[in-house]
Amino acid sequence: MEKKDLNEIEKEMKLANEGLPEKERILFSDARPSRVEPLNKYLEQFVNWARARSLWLLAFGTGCGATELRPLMTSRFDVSRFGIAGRPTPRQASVFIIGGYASIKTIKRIVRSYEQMQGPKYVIALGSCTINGGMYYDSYNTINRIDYYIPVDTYIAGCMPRPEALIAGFNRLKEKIQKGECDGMNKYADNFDWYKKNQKQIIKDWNMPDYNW
Amino acid sequence: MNRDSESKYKGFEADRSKYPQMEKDKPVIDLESQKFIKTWQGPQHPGVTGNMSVELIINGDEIVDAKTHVGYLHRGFEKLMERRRYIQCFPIVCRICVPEPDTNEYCVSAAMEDLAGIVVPEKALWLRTLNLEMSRVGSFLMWLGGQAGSLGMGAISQWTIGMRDFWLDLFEEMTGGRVYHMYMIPGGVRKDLPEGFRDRTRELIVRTRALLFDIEKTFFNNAIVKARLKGLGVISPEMVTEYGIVGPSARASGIEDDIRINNPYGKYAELDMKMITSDVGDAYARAEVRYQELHQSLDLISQIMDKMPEGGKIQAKLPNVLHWKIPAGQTYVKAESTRGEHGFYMVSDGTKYPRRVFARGASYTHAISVLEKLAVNISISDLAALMVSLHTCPPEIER
Amino acid sequence: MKNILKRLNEKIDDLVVVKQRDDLYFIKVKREHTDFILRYLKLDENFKHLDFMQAVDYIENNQFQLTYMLYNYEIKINLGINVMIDREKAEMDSMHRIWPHLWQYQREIHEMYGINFPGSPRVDESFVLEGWEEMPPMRRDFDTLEYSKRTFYPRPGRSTNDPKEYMKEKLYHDFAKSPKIRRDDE
Amino acid sequence: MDIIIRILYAVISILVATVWGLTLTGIVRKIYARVHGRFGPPVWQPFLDIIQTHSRRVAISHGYMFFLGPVFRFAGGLGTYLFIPVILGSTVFGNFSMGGDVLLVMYFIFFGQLGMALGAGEGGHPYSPMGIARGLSQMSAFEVPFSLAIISVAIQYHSLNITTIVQAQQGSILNWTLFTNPLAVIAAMISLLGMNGHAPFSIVMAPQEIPIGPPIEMNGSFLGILQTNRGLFAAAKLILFMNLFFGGAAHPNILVALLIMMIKTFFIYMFSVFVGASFPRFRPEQSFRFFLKWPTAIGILAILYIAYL
Repeated sequence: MEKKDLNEIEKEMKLANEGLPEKERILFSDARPSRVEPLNKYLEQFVNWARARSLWLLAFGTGCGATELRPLMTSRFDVSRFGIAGRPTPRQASVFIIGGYASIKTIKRIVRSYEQMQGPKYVIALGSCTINGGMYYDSYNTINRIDYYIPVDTYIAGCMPRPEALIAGFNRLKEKIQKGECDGMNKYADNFDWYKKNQKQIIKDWNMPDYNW
Repeated sequence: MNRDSESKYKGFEADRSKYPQMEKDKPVIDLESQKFIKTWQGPQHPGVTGNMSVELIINGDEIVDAKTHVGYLHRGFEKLMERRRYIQCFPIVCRICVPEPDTNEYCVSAAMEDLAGIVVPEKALWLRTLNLEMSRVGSFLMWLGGQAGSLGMGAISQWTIGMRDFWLDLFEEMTGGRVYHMYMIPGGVRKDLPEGFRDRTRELIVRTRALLFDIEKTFFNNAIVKARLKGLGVISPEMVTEYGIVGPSARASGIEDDIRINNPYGKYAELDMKMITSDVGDAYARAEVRYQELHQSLDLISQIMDKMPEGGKIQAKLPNVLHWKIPAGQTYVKAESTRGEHGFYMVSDGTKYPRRVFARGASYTHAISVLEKLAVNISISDLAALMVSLHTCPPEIER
Repeated sequence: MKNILKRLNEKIDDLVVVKQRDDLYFIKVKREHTDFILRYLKLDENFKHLDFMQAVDYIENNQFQLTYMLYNYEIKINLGINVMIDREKAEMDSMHRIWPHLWQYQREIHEMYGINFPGSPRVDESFVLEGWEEMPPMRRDFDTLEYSKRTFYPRPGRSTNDPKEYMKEKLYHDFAKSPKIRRDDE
Repeated sequence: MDIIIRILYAVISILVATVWGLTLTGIVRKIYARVHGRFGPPVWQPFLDIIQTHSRRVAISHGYMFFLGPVFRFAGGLGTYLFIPVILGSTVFGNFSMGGDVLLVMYFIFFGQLGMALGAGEGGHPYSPMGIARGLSQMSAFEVPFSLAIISVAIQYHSLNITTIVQAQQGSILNWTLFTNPLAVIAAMISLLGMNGHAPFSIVMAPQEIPIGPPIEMNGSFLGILQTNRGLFAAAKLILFMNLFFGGAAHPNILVALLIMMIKTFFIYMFSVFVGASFPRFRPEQSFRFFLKWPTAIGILAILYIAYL
């Protein structure tokens, strides 16, 4: 993606704790995300092997796609065979599934949850609506491309994608993790200003810290 | 199903006798005094149905104030339909309610037929009724799993959702779609049943009944389930009419309100079914009513399988739907979804585009007014169970 | 139902009745009569259940049409009440005292159409939109496609065809010399 | 030199217990999955989870006490385990059993929860204090029948030393406390349900109510430590119950003795799994009331039965 001019972004970027007294500043975080380098070669390979076999989904059904997650987690297509389990809190989850279209009110929560997840974190985007808007391309309340707001590792097309497609997408994500290609966390840290700019363009009432550290 | 009830009707105003003090029917809650915590249940919370959130002010484990926030799933369907032609509307309406899309399809097709004066052939009506009942079965199974899961009984939800998946397979045979079907078009349905569909459906009905037999033993006769659900979220008959409560939630309070019987549509007039009501009005009564309606839906499906004619036209003759002008007028078509009355209000102005389409979901009042009222003075442990027992479905609130 | 309409006609003058179906009637009343009519229908004619209340935007004759849909459990008939209000200073009396859940619809209409309901509880809270700065989105003169193009980042490559032109070039280009197929219903 | 040998033995026995506890957790997950009609995760899934949690690149902390929480918890698990003789008469697995270690073990079972309370409260999420309140209240509830059962057993064997208690049960299967003092065993097994935290007593980590309770803010290595401790602590509890009520594990061949230990602990755990797979969750106050009603009465009866009969 093309990099924007940094200093003009700096002008329009404003941290949530600006203009607050010192003792309230600490309530918000103004720490920018920093890039974390992977471990040395063989250790990283081993760790990636373990990460790919223990994927923890964030239990956040952001859209229609959450409907097909239920058959996926339950007895018909049982993905816990592959070490995929749901975690109810973003602090512990490592995979974020964007279940279809994301309305403006949801993208705010998506950004918060994504930033609260501890890296390395992976994002799977379900459905056509996350790729190009799908059948909501002309809606005033749903975004068109999710990858302008958070980095995406794997897309699963379809409306709505079948559980088999979801399993295929999970396998694709596993391969990418084992190859060490899923580096969305560092990608987010590198293009932080660009992502923030895109997010702030649609999230009008920005009443949260710029980085939910 | 008249269980001798220990339910006490609380009247309209929630019982705030304990906490907090009321001043001119407003609770005095100051978060500065260390008595209250403000938490959000949802949108990122396993205990909410779908993608909605409830803003709670709790005192210990007791909820003293609740406020529902919706809009996380708002796609602006009504605006989108205003700039789509009539035939382009029906692929998107089924997205309005995810677990039970066919009611939307039926309502929008029936509204167009009502405005344009199209007569639907017999076979198409049978197929529509069959499709609606099958979608009711799927949604009820999903609800049963949710009700058990909200009480922490994971096994039941695994069983029911696994069984619902076989019903989705039947949908796939019938319509080609697994979750979203786009089966009913104005003037009829898209295609006829495949070969041997009736036998497979009968065999699946037998399997579903066998599963429900287990569930009745493990869930409905479970002492802990009764201890948790009885007396939770009592809805009084007066409250039903005042708050616009419909469907099983109204029937569990003794109001005989079933659109399939009161205002029959499709082929429901030719099927024999009886109104299932209870007089208790708490969450357990709602669960029992829904459970019996699940059996009723299975029974209706087998009736349809017996009574439905083999061949026949499945589509009425339509004009060229791409520039199809519907005469001006307004209508309101409603159908009985698993949550209650699901209606479409369509206004046409004689052009190729509808002037206004409004989808009335049953959760609209259930999830906001009723939930905010019933959630007061219950333990935070019961909020998920209460939400599921009202069977709220967020996407049909905000469309 | 006829008796109910007759009694209604005695109550107020120039009552316009449209029968859409056997179980669906529409009446058009004036704005000042609405409160009285709703109370009368709910209490005396026991149209106890309110299905919904919604608004329609008639921009060409500069009016909003509000629709209250009532239902009667005894005679099992829906009755829709249409009220035309002015579009410039869009304002309507709040009926939330008649049905306790009516404030939700009024809140939604206030947000989606910008119609004011003075005295309605929580009418100024945001219902589905958060930080909305444009005009109310459900008004006819709000172009959602243009707003979407302007705000979000459309992925290049999406081509939308006008169905009429598209089908004409795809299907009907040789319609004249295509053989006539008799449909079974002719 | 002796101290080094002791440390080496302790490390070995801790490793064995942790691995066995984690394997047991995996087996239990598999059994739950079979009840659900699924295949379920592989048995070694807990180990993979621990590697994955420890290998997070970022781990966010909320202050010093936040560090101490998992450490205290793990210390509680270690303390619980290190004073329980796993295998009677073994030098490696004998651990540091001494006179009065039953009281020490009961203290350590409490200790971990208290430390966890300190640490999780630091996280600042409103759900963690709620979970802590539930956990501590439920613990004090099920401690009542448990301590009554322990007192009854102590009166029965005139000792507070686990080794002595196990020795007294040797010989024939009829010498087990299960048969000599059944009331105490019933009370203790009911409190084991609450100790293991399966349904209907899974109110601490109830995902639908307070996801997921105290460790909601724990991430990365903190969670890894907690999961390791979960394995060790489960093993310690089960071994304690095996020693007190089911005759312990004693055999001249240490491998056979370990096998006996595994089989017995497995079946003791199966009891709480059997209950947990077939019941929904209690409301918190219902759970407290439950423990303070019948199990307490049974425990008192057990004391009377031992003391006066």
